Parts: sequence; structure tokens; C-alpha cells
Amino acid sequence: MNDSLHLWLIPLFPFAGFLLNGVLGSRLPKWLVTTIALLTPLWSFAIVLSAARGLLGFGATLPSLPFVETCPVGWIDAGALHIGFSFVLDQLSLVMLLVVTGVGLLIHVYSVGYMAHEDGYWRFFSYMNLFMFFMTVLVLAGNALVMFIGWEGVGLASYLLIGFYFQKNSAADAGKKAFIVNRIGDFGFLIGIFLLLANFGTLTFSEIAGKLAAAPAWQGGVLTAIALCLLVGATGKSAQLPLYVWLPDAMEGPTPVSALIHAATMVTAGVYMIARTHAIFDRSPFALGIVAIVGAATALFAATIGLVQNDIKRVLAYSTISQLGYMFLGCGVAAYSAAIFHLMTHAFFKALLFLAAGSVIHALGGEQDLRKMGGLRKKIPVTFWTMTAAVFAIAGFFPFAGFFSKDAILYAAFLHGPGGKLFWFVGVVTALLTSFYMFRLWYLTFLGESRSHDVHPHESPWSMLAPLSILALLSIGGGWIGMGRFGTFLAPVVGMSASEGGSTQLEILLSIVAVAVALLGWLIADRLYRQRPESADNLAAAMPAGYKLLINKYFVDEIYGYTVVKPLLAISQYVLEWVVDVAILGGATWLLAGTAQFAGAILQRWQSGNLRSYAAWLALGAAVVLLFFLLPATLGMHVSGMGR
Amino acid sequence: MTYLNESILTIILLAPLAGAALIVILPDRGKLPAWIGLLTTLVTLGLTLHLPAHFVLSQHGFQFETSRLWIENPAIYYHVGVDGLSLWLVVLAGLLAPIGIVASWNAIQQRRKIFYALFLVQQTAMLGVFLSLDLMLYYGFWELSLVPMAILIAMYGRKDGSKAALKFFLFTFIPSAPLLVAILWLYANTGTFNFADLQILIASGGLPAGPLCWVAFAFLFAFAVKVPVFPLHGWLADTFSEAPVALAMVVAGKLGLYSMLRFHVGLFPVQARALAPWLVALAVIGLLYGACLALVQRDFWRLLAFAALSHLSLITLGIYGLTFTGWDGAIYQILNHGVVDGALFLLLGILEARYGTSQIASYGGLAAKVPQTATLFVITSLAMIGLPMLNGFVGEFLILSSTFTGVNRGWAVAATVGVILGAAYMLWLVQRLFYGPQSPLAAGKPASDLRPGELLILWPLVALMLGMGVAPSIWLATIENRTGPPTLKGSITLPQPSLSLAAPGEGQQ
Amino acid sequence: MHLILFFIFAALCLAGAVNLLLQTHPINSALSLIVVMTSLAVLYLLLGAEFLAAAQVIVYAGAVMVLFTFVIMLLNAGREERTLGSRAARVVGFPAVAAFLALLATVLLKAHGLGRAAMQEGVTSTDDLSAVLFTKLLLPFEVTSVLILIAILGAVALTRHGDGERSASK
Amino acid sequence: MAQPGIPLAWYLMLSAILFSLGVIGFLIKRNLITVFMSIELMLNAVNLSFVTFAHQWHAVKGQIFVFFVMMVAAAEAAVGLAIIIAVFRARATLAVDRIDLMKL
Amino acid sequence: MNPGDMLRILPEVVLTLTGVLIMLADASLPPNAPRRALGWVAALGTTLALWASLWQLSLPAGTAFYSTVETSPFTVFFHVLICGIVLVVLLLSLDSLPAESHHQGEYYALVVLGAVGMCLLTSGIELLVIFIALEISSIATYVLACYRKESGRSPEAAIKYFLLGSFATGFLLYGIALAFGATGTTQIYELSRLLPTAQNHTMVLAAMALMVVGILFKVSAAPFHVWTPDVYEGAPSPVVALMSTAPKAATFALLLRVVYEIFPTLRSSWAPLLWCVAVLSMTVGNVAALRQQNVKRMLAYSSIAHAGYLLAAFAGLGPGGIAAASFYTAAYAAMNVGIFAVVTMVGGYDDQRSMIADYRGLIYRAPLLGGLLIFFLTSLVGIPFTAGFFGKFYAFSAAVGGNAIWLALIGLLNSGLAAAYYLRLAFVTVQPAPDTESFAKVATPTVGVAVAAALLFTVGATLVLGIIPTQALQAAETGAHTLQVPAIDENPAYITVGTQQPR
Repeated sequence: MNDSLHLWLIPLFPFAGFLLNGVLGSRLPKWLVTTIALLTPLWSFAIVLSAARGLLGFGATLPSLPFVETCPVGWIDAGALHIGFSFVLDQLSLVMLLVVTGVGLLIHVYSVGYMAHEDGYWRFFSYMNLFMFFMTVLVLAGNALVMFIGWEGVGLASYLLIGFYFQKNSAADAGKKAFIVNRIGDFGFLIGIFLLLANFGTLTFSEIAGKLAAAPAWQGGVLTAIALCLLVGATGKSAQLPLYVWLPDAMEGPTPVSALIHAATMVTAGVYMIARTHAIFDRSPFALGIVAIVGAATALFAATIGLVQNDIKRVLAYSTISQLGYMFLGCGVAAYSAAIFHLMTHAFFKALLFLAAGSVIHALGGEQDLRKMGGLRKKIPVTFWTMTAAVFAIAGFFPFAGFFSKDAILYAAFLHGPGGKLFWFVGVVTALLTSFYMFRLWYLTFLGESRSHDVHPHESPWSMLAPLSILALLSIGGGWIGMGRFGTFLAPVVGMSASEGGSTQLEILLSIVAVAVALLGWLIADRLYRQRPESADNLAAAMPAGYKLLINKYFVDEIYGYTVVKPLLAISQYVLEWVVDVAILGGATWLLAGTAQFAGAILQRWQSGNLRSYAAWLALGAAVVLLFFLLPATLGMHVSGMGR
Repeated sequence: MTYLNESILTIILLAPLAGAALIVILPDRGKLPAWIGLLTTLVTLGLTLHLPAHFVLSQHGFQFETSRLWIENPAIYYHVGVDGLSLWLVVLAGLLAPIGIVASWNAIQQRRKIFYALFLVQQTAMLGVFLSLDLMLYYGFWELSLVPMAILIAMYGRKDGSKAALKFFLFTFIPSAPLLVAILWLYANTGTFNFADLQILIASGGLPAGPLCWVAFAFLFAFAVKVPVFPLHGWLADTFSEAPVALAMVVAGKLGLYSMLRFHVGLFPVQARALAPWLVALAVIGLLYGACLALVQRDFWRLLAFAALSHLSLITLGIYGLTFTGWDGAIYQILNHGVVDGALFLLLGILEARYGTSQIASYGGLAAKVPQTATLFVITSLAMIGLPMLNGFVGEFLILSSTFTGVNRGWAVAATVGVILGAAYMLWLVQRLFYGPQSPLAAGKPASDLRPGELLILWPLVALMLGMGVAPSIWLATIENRTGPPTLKGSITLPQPSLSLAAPGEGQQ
Repeated sequence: MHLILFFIFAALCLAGAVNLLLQTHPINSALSLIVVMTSLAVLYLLLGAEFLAAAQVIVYAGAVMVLFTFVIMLLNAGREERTLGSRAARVVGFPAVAAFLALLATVLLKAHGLGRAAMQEGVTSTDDLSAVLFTKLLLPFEVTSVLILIAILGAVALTRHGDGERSASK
Repeated sequence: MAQPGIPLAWYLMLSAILFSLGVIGFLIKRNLITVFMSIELMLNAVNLSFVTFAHQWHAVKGQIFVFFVMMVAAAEAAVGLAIIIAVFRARATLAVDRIDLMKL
Repeated sequence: MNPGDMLRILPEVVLTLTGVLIMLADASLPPNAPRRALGWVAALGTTLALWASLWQLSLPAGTAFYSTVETSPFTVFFHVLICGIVLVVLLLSLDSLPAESHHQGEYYALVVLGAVGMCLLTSGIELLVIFIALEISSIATYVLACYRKESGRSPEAAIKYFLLGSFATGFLLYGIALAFGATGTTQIYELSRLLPTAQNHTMVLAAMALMVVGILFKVSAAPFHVWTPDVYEGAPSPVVALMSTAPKAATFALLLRVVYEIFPTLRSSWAPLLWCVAVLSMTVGNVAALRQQNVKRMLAYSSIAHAGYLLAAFAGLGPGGIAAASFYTAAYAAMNVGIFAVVTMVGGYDDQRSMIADYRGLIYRAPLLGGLLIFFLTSLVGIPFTAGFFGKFYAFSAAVGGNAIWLALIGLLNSGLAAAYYLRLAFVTVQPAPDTESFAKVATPTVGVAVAAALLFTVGATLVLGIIPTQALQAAETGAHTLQVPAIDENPAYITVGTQQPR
């Protein structure tokens, strides 16, 4: 069929890969595992590309967007509820798909090298394919419930991949934590779905948008509630305050996983979801405000923690959280295209950062502590140069990709209503911090002298470097599309915000400020870590409280531990199990049984074995029976006598 | 074929009994009883599959019906039949039986004859409960199901079997006393035990309302203990931790929940509605309570017991939400729970058989040693905590969404919280059993992974979980063709979400 | 005349009964019982039951009580032991008997239409008695033979030493 | 006295009192044989009632009943005393209060 | 009297002749000859009697011997029941009595002759006949209870049973005397005709009270049950099997006759009493049984409870009350004789292993006995598809039919409570026995042909009454109709006592 894109094939290929490798992988030769693992996302990518080709005007004409494909058989048909498997391809999902399958494919390739010597090679790739499957389902989803499939599914894949080294308690813990925290977010999403169902009677995004469009005056109220519930879901998946805690721990997984799931794709699902349901958010300024606040706060918050982390992957993790905060900020100021734009560029450079970090770690034989690195520039040059491109991109230097997208968000924030300036200011401060800690990482890793003597770094294999290089190119050039074009492209889906029209003088001015700030961050890092390496420690020593606060990540995990987890366990154990279950309910049962037994004991005493006692009881019984019969009769006579 | 359609239910009921008789007659030599048991249950399963294959979707009411006078006065009929409500439950019962046999294959080392014979009797009793359309016949099977169960728990209990068996028996037997009185009262006032007749007679309003209320309550109470509904779950944990795996997997839920739907809500819709808010509340409390307690259990059977409490409470919520969709979800979830719990029991039973303990703390790091077990366990756990595309989700979603849209948002939200806790305890269990460094126990015992026979039963189950998660319509279509209570029809359906009601903004305009 | 006889023998009856209770030696109790029984025989006579009066003396006072005495002698039963005994008998039994008697007394004393007994009235001849006994009540009469058979069987089975019982088997 | 003789109720009362005394005897006597005698006393009391009622109704049946009761009493005496002998042989006591091997 | 009258007491005649034959044979056999064959003679005679009873169905219902006995489906029902019980008990005794006992002849004769009394008790319609029949059956059981006279317990049981039994007979007799005093007759039909118009209403009431006391004692209903545990514990097990069922069935028949035929008009008086007694019996029986360690004693308490259930059947005055009570008697007999058969085999004639702990692991030592024990216990619990269930079902459905819902509820809750101790025994049976010396020594009881037949009968009866009870129930119903029951009035006066409407 010419007019069919066979969207369902996009997730299906990775799923097939998952099944093949998952079921048979342990028995297949390694090369076959690799082939299956790589070919399946490649096919998906190819399909996406073929679709994109038409859209971008390169090839044959394709059906107009949005293109909807629905499975003829419904999924859940119960009573009045009809939910089908429907996939939607529009500009938004296309961009996401390109990122997901493209970056995903690159990371798969990278993993071939990175994971080459791991035991669960086949297991790793089957999980990766599973992730690709769920992620593409999430992106393509035409209704909220199908999206929820992907939503939960990527959480599952993330859980499995974080816990890949399951023999390590920390890894298993991290996986569990990720899943459960995500589930808390999913709880919000689910409630949101219920609210949608209750208020719209449908979960299909287009129908919801249509119904909203039909009621132009409908604002706030229940829509705010829906939006906030969805936001909870998004904060869970996209590691925003207050549900970000799982992401740093997720670094326990293999590095390609961190790159793919916890940097480039899955964590951006929240942003994607908000963009997808923007019709609802648009009707609730309050909810949007919350989104912006959450985003800005997270951006700043995570950046401060990132300043002092010593684990290379953790720095990147906090930077991811911070960057996701930007995206949320973008959504919060209704600049969805900007947010998606940043999402895309971020996918390039953050994947690159992680992969490069992975390469570093690979080179150092598993070392992740920044304090034990240094002087790697010469030893692993390709890694160094690609990483450098990424650092510049994330720091927001012109003309790297990050510059364009971050700038678009900051500009949109600046223009956004009363709080906009504040958001912008927070964004700029975050940019400063980002620049600082990224260069700190850069310095500590590559420059200076090696601080560890017993390692012999070596450059990574080709399979790892090739993806690095491609991503480096994208990090450099990915932003050149320009916000204007990108915004126009996405406009049919997410609309156009005021800031996305084109560049103005103000925007240029703001850009200059941003670049200046980034430069400032570099300079500070340069001063602290290149010129006077000891001064950083001095600074930390000078502000022990602050440093302690930061290095311990504001004690958030501990706070959660003491306010949520421990009380829950304690209440379950002591109040519910011991008091309610054992003492009250068990006690009640025991009491009933005990009463019966006690009564039994009393009645046994009755059986004294003494004949005369027995006779006494018989006599009593006889007297009672006699009384029983005679008394009513006597009374009756008396009464009737009275009657007479 | 017509003849078969008429007698198929009788054959289904008799098949396990025949197997039991065969086991009793033949000598107790080696695995002979187990083989006969397996064969019988497989045949029974095959027979039950006849039902969905020949179930006429377009035809309303009971199908495959047979009705014969059994006892003249009082008029008790041997009256059996299935509708959408019981159809898949029968198949489920048929499916769980071979699983139970496989679970017992190596766990039961001695006195196999008694075990398998009683197991098959239990099977008949359970099928009988699902099939009976005469209240006395139903009650007969209902009580009969207790005996083999209790005896086997007493015989094969892990530590103090007879105590647990007694607890189980009394907990379920004593509440059935009011149930019998209620049934007798109905008979005394209507002169029939026939389900359909009673449904009409009760709906007609000819019976005095006050006593009817108590009658309905007696029904409910008996079922609620059997399910169990919080706070009547006292027997559950002990039974789970003592009962042989094959029995534990059939003991909770199904019978009670089915009975609630058929005989409480089905017969007494008005009274059920009056009590529904309370039950919804209890169900949600039980859901959260079970989940919380499951978090802190040290023994995996007890953990599973409280998890079951939590899940069964969810189904109860679906039933007493009194919405059409909720019932769909509830019935579907009963099936899911059966499949998932069956697999979990089987897996944990295998672990216990190989490692000799059910203390979670003794385990750890098993995944490297028994990867297949770990994989299947994780998949089953995921199905249990309601991951989309696996079966648990569909039921959960239907129940929760119908509760949210049609019953009460607060309770629905609270119930959803319980679902999250479900993920917590299950994943924690997975982690403590399979992940982390290997425990001394795990390292010390050269235990093997799953055997072919076990795989042969587990993979189809997993496939079923997936199938039921992806294509629930296959089941839901039949489930919806059930005979609802006459008065409830039309009065309660899924509250059609209407924009005009839900969107105040539009109203203001 | 009737009145005097009634009072004398009723008093004898009661005295005998009370003495039966008060005596601690079984043989004394047995003698007291014989007093009661013979007094009752006189009362039967007063009520016109000649045959019964005779039977009472022969069967009861004679046969039955002889049996009792015989057993007392056989077992060499001595005075009653002063055992602590039963509290229930006192606490429960006596009030119960009192209530029982009181209730019966109300019934009997308030009963309507009860006649009076005079010496010459309603003497039943043995003829009348046997006429009924061997026609209308033939069956009970015959059945009594089974009863007596059983009594004999039982007495034999119980008192005969189990010579072939256990010792023989061992 | 308007009528000759005495009221039958007196006989009946005598019977009731004798019966009660028999019951009391059962309660207070400590020797199996005397306990058994108390029962005989009760039966005799009932017999008096029967004879009285027979007089009241001029019914022979009452007297025949008494006759049968006597026979039954005789049979009972035979069996009862045999049992008492058996008890004495097994336990070497006739004290009622010691016959309490089985209780609770 | 006409010759046809003999046909109306044919079973009794057959039994009597059998008894006499056994006595004669016993006397004429050499002292050391085995007397086991006499048991078979007794069994044969009982079978003949059973057949004779069934044959009596072909006679038109009617009376004989100047209206002192009658033959009706009601009497036939109980005759068959009693003969059946006696037959099974005889079979049981055949294998459980010590083979070398010299008293076997007397034993069988006593059982058979006792059965004459029991049979006559159900068919007598003249209080004199009933009194004598009662004494026959009682004296026979007194003697049988004492049968293991060399042990200390058996004579104790007998003396307790005997003295208390006679004591209670005194009350019954006094009641009869008062009834006679109120009407001048002792023929049941005349009584029921005359009583409503009797001058002395209170005397009638007192008569009824005392008669009921005497009968309730015999059926061991609370509070007249105190003798039961001691007697059951001490008496030999086969005898307990007999006396917990056959005389009890006969006395229940008598109770039915007394309350429904003699005092039907006083229903408003006796129904509440029986209501109370029923509730008290089941509760006392079940609760006291909970802590019992001795199996026979436990079953004694259980029989008290079952008497309560049985009373509940007609205390509620439902339309099927009499039939339900009759049926229950049969059902109870089937399972109780069965369980006592098992107890006899396990415990031995000497009751050496009668504690619950002795039953540990029984099912592994003796699978058949263990399985049957569990089966009978299940039936006693009242699990469907056994006689116990349908007995209970009919009893309580009669109660509910009579609007005595509370009675039914209490009864069924009680049966739930009862499950606790029945199952305790059942579960002990399936527990693996410890490998200690004392358990190793326990001999595995051997099941002979006679006992096997007895067990087969009881199992069969329990199953038949549980699965296809229609015929038995029809028999019970036909019997109930022939009992002269005036129509149950619509609004019984007891309703305020028995049945507070649940609110």
C-alpha cells in the first residue's frame, strides 16, 4: 500500500529483537546477537527516515500529517469504554522518533564495543531493544493509554537496565528505586487518565484536542487538575523536582544505558508528554506556571549539586536533570517547540557526553571518580575532542547546538508574562553553573596531570568512536536548523509561541548575555581547576556547611528516607502488622476461640463425675421445666381472672 | 454436538471425580497417582475449553444448561450452566489444576495417593461452585470444597498444618452457617432454590424488605470471609504459609469473588447497593493494608498472602463499584489473579522445594544461578503489579477507571496509591530473592534451574499473561455476555462522561 | 375411721421415708423402706386396691427388700462414709426439690374435681383386675416376660464370675 | 364434713412428698444401695398416685399400672443390685462419691 | 385379640424368638465352646426382623391388641432404623468382642431383646406398653454398659446410667400418673382426645412437664445430659454405638408421639421449651466438647449437641419438622454408629487407645480406618453430600420453615463451632506419628469380615442419605403424616419467643 507507512513496524522490529535475543540469546553466537540487536533498531530508523524523507520534502509524497494508524481490533473494549491501539505520526512524534531511533541506533552501535566483554551481552541488547520498543510506542501513541504502555514500559526497561549488574546491591537498589519513583509519577499520570476519561470520555489526544477546541471558554478547574496530574507523571519520568532522586542513582547502569535512557530519550518523555497534551496545559495558566516553576527550580537545584559531584556520571546525571529543567521551563512558558528543540539538541550532546564519559571509563578500566582522572587528553584524543564539542554545546557556546536551543528557551522565558524575567534570570544563573561544572569535569578529566598511576588508558574501539564522532557532529551542527524553522515545522502540532517567530534585537542581546555567562563559568573553572588546582578545595573548606549540603545533594534522599520510606515501613510493621493485624484482629480471633475454650472448661467442671451432683442438676432441670410450663399457665389464669 | 453441549458440564464435574476414584483404586506406586492426576486435569482442562469454543456470544442467558430434579421435597435441582461470568472461571479452574499438579510433582514426596485424590475432589467442588445454578447445589459444592483443602493443609502443612487448617476451616465454615440459614429462609419464602427464579422473585419485591436485608448480609458475610475482605482475612496468611502450593493457589479469591458477583450482587442488587459504599471503603482499606503489610513480611508466603489480600480487595472494589465496566474489570482481574498467582506460587514453590526455606532473608543473588526462574518470576511480578501489555493492567485499569469515573474519586485515588505500593513490595521481593550478592544459602546449594516440565507449564502461562494483556477483548467479549441482576440493568452503567456535565466552563458560557 | 387410718399410716410413711434418709447404715434404711412400703399397702387398702395391697407386701416388702437386704449383707455394707460429697447436691438440689414440691403442691391442691376416698367405695376385685389384665392389657403382660428375661440375663451376666473371661485367655 | 372420707388430694400430696423425699434421698445418701432405695421410694410414691387416681376414676388400669411398676421395680432391683455388686467387685466401695473415675 | 394382631408385632416377635433361641443355645453349648456363631444367629434374626418391619408396610395402618400397639409407616421407619442399627452393632461386636468371652451368648441375647423394647417403644400407643418397652431397652443397655465388668470404668458407667436412668424414669412415671390422673386413661389416642377438655389444666401441664423430663433425659438433651459423657466413656465402644443411636432413636420417636399426639394442643407451651432445650443442648454439647482429650467422651458431648439439632427440627414447628427429625435420627445413626465402629476398632475392646493423641498418624497405620474416621467426622461436621449435611439441612430448613430463624442460626453456628473439635481429631489422624516407641508398639487394628460389613453399611448409609436422600426422606414424610398431627396453625403463639424477626 502506497499510502501506508506501517507505523506499527517501527516498534515491532525492536520488539522482535527483544524476543529473539531475550528468549534465544543465551544460546546464540555473539555475532548473531549483535546483528539482531543492531538490525532491528536500524530497520526502525530506516522506516522513520523514509517517513521523514517525504515530510522534509526529499522524496515521494506521503500522506499528510498527522497520519493516524489504528489497529482494527480494539485493545480494551468494556462496556462504554473503547480503547484501541492507535499510532499517530505528526511533526512532533517524527522529531522524537528521529531522535529516539537515531540516537538509539548510535548508542546500540556504541554498546557493541562497550559491552563486548560483559557476561549478559545478549541480555543487555534484548533489554535495549525492549526499551526501543516501548519508547517508540510512547512516542507514536495516539491515545493516553497507549502512551501509558510505553510510559510504564520504558520504566521497566530502565529498571532492567539499571539493574543490569544485579549482583551489585547498589545497582539492584537503584533499579528498584527508579521503578518505584517512576511509579509514583505514573500514579499521577494514571489519575490524569482517569480524569480525562471522566471529563472527555475519550483518551485519544486528537479527540481531546477537538473537544477542547469546541469549548473555547473552558479554562482552569478540572483542566488544571488534569494538567497537574499529568505534570506529576512527567516529573517522575523526567526526573524533575521532587521526583528526580532516582536519576542520579540510575547511573549504576552501564554507561550506554545512561546515555540512551537517562539522558537522550526516556527522561525527555515527560517533556514530550506535556507537549503532546499541551492543549490541556494551554487552558490552565496555573498549571503552566507550576510547570515553569518546577522546571526552573529543578534546573537551578540540580546544577548546584552538579558543582561538587566527583563521579563523572553523576555530574552528567545532575546536568541532565538541570537540562530537563530547562525543557520544562520551556514548556511552562508555552514555548513547546523550544522545549522540543532543546530536547533534540540535548539528546545529541548529552548522549555524546555520556558516551564519551563511557569511553573515558572504558579507558580507565572502570574508574568513574573525577579525582582519579586527569591528563587524558593525549591518551584518548578522539574521546577528548568529541567530549569537548559536547561540553561547549551544553555550556551554550555559539555556534554549538546547545546555544540555539537554550537560547530559545531563555528568550521565551524572558518574554513570558510577569514571572518571566525571574525565570530568565534563574536560567542564566543555571547556565553559569552548567558551564562551570562542565568545564570542571573537562579539566579534571582531560587536562592537568594524571592523578592515578596504575592505569594505562587506551583509546576505545572503532565501534565506540564512530558514534561519538557522529554525535559530535550533531552536537556542533544540530542547532543550525534554527529555532525559527523548527518552530514553524512543529507549529501544526504545538502551535507557535510569541518568541518563536524569529530573531529580534532583544534575543540577540539575551544571547550575548548567555554566552558571556557561559564564558564566565569557563573562566572560573579554568581558574579553580587549571591555574590553581588547590583553590577548589580551599573554597570548599571555606564554606563547609554549603559544601556539605551540596556534596550530600541537599540530603534529599535522606529526607525522603526519613519522611516517607522509614515511616511507611515502620507504620506497616509496628502499627499495621503488630497492632492491627496481630493484636487487634488476631486478638479478636484469639478472644473468640479463647472464650469458647474457656466456656468449654467451665462446662467441663459441670461434669464433676459425682452422681449426686448429676441428680441435683436433673432435679433442677425437672423443676425448671415444671416451672416453665406452669408459670405461664398460672399467670394466664390470673390474667384471665382479672379479665373476668 | 447438541448432546455434548447438554452434558458437557456434567462431564466436566465428573471427570476429576473419576480421576480421584481411579487414584484410589490403583496402588500408590511411585508417581502413578501424580500421572493420573495430571492426565485427569489435562482432560478436564480440555473439556472446559469446549465451553468457550461453543459459547454463543449472541445468545443471552445461561448456556450448556442442564436441569434435573435431584431431591423432590425440598425441590433441589441438579441445575448447572454457564454464562459470561462463570465461563472463563471454569476454564481458569481447569487451567490451574494441572499447574497445581506440576507444582506438587516434586514437592509431594509421600502419600501421593491421598494428596492427588483429594486434590481432584477439591477440583470438582470448585468447578461445582462455578457451575451450580441451584442454591443448594451451590452451597453443597461451596462447603465440600473446604474439606479436601483442610485435610491437605493439615497433612502437608509446613510447620503447624493442623492449626492453620483448622483456622482456615473455621473461618470459612462458621460464616457459611448464616448463609445456609439465609438460603433456607429464601426457600421458605419462595419455595425455590433456582437462581434465575429467585432473581426474579427478589426483584419483584414480594419479599419482606427487612429480613431480605439480613439475608443479603448473610450471603455477603460468607463470601467476604472467603475472599477475604479486610478485616476478615485472619486465615489467609497462615493458610498461604502452610498450605501445599497446589492448594494455596486455588484457596483465595475466586470462589468468594464469583459468589459475590453471582449470588450477592446478582441476587440482591438493592441490598448490595445499600452496602456498596462500605464495601468500597473496606476494599480500599484492604488494598492499602495488604500492600503495606506485604512490604514488611519476612516470609514470602506471607508476603504473597498480603499481596493477595491487596489484589483481591481491588477486585472487590470493582465489584462493589457496581458499574458495568467495573464488573468487567473485576471478572477479568479474577482471571488475571488466578493466572498470575498460579505462576507465582509455582515459582516460589519451586524455590522453596529447592532451597528448603521461605524466609526471604535467606535468599539473595539467585538470578545468576537460576536465570530462568528469575526471568519468569520478574515477568510474573510485572504482570502482578499491572504493567501495561501484561494482563494485570487491563483489569486494574478497568476497575480503577470505573471507580474513578463512576463511584468515588477519593477512593479511586487511594486505590491507585495501593497499586504503587504493589510495585514496591514485589520489586523488593524480586531484589531480595534474585539480586544482590549471592547469599550463603544460594551459593551453598547446587540447585538446578527450572525443569522442562515446569518450563512447559510456565511459558504458556507467561504467554497467556501477555496475550491477556494485549488482546483482552477476546475474554471481555464473553465476560460481558453475563446475566446481570434484572433490576440493575439500565440503572447502573458506566456513567457516560458527558462534556456538558463535566465542563463547567462551557456551562457558564 | 378412714381419716384416722390415713393419718396414722401417712405419718408412718413419712416417718419411714425420713428415717430412710437419716439413717446412715444401709440396713436401717432398708428397714425404714419396708415400713414405708407396708404403710403404703395399708393406704392402698384404704383406696380399695386389695390386690395391690397384697402385692405390695409380697413383691415389694417381701421380694424386693429381701433382695436389698441380701445384697447389703453380701457386700457387708457398713455405715456411710463421711465424704465431702457434692456441693451441687446441696446448693442446687435442695432448692430444686423444694421448688418441685411447691409446684406440684399447687397443681395438686388446686386441682378441680378430685373426689374423696371412703372405706367402702370402689373396692376393686381381683376379678376385675384380671379381666382387664388378660384382655386389654395382654400385650404389656406378655412383654413383661421379655423384661424379666432380660433382668435375669443381666443379673446372671453381671454377677457370675467371669471365669472364662480374661483369666482363661491369658 | 359434708362428705365421707378424706380428699384424694391428701393422698396425692402424700405421694408428692414421698416422691420429693425420694429425690432428696438420692441427693444426700452416700451409699449406692441406699441411693437405689431412694429410687424405690420414688416409685412407691408414684404408685400411690396411680392408686389414688385409679380410685378417682374408678379405673382398673391405674391399679394394673401399679402392678406393672412393681414388676419393673423388681426387675430393676435385680439388675441394679447386680450392677452394684459389679461395682463393688471392681472398686471395692459402695460410696457414691468415690464413683467418680470419669469426669470432666 | 385376633390372630392378625401378631402380624402387627411381627418384628418384635422375631426378635424375641431370636433372643430366646440364643439363650437356649448358649445354655446348651459346652462351657468352653466358641460362641461367636451366636452373633451370626443374632444378626440373622435382626435381619429377619428388619425384613418383617419392611413387610409391615404392606399392612394397612392400624392398631392391634386392643389399641396398645399400632403399625404405620412411622413405626416401620423407626423399626427399620432400629433393626438396622442393631444389625450393624451386632456385626461390629462380632469382631470386637474378645473371642473367648463366655458371656457372648448373653451379650447377643441382650442386644436382641433390648431391640424388642426399642421397637415396641416406637409402636406402642399405650403408655403402659411404652413404659415397659422403655424399661426393657433401658435395662438391656444398663447391663450392656456394665459388660466389661472387670475394668473399673464399665461398672461405674453402668451404675451412673442405671441410677440416673431410674431416677429419670421416676419422673416419667410420675408424669404418666398425672396424665392418668387428669384423664383416667393411658391410651395415647384417648389421652389426646380427652386432654384438651380435661378439668385440671395445670395437672395436664405438670404431667407433660414430667414426661418430657423423663424423655429428654433418655435422649440426653441438656440440661438432662450430665450422665452422657461418663457413661459413653466407660461403656464398651460397641455398646456406645448402640446406645447412642438405637434407644435414642426410639426415644425420639416417643418424644414425637408425646408432644404431637398427646399434647398437640399445648404446642405453645412445649415448643418454646424445646426451643430452649435445643439451643442449650447444642451449645453445651459443642462447647464442652472443645477441650476433650478422650475421643469417646468427645463423641458423647457431640451426641448431646446432635440431640439439640434434632430437637431444633421440630421445636421450630415447621411443616416438615417431624419428617426432618425422623430423617435426622437416621442420618445421625448412620454416621454415629460408623464412627463408633471405627473408634471400637482403633481403641480396642478395652479402650486402651481412646485419647485423641492415640489417633496420631492413624491414617498411615490403618488407611482404611483413618479414612473412614475422617469421612464420618466430615459427616458429623455436616459437609454436603454426606448424611450429616442433609440431616442438618432438613432439620434447620424445618426450623426456618417454622419461622424459627434464630434457632436455625444458632444451630448452624453451633455446627460451625463443632467443626473445631471434629476436625481436631481428623487432623490429628493425618499428622505423621512420631517415631517413638509407644507409637511403634501400637498394633494396627485388623478389620474382619463382620466389621467390614458393618463399616460398609454405615458408609453406604451415610453416602446414600447424603447424596440421594429422596427415598429416605419420603419414608420419613409418609411416617410423619401417619403420626396424628393436627394442622400447624398459621401464627403460633411462640413466635415472640422463638423468632424475633431480624431487623
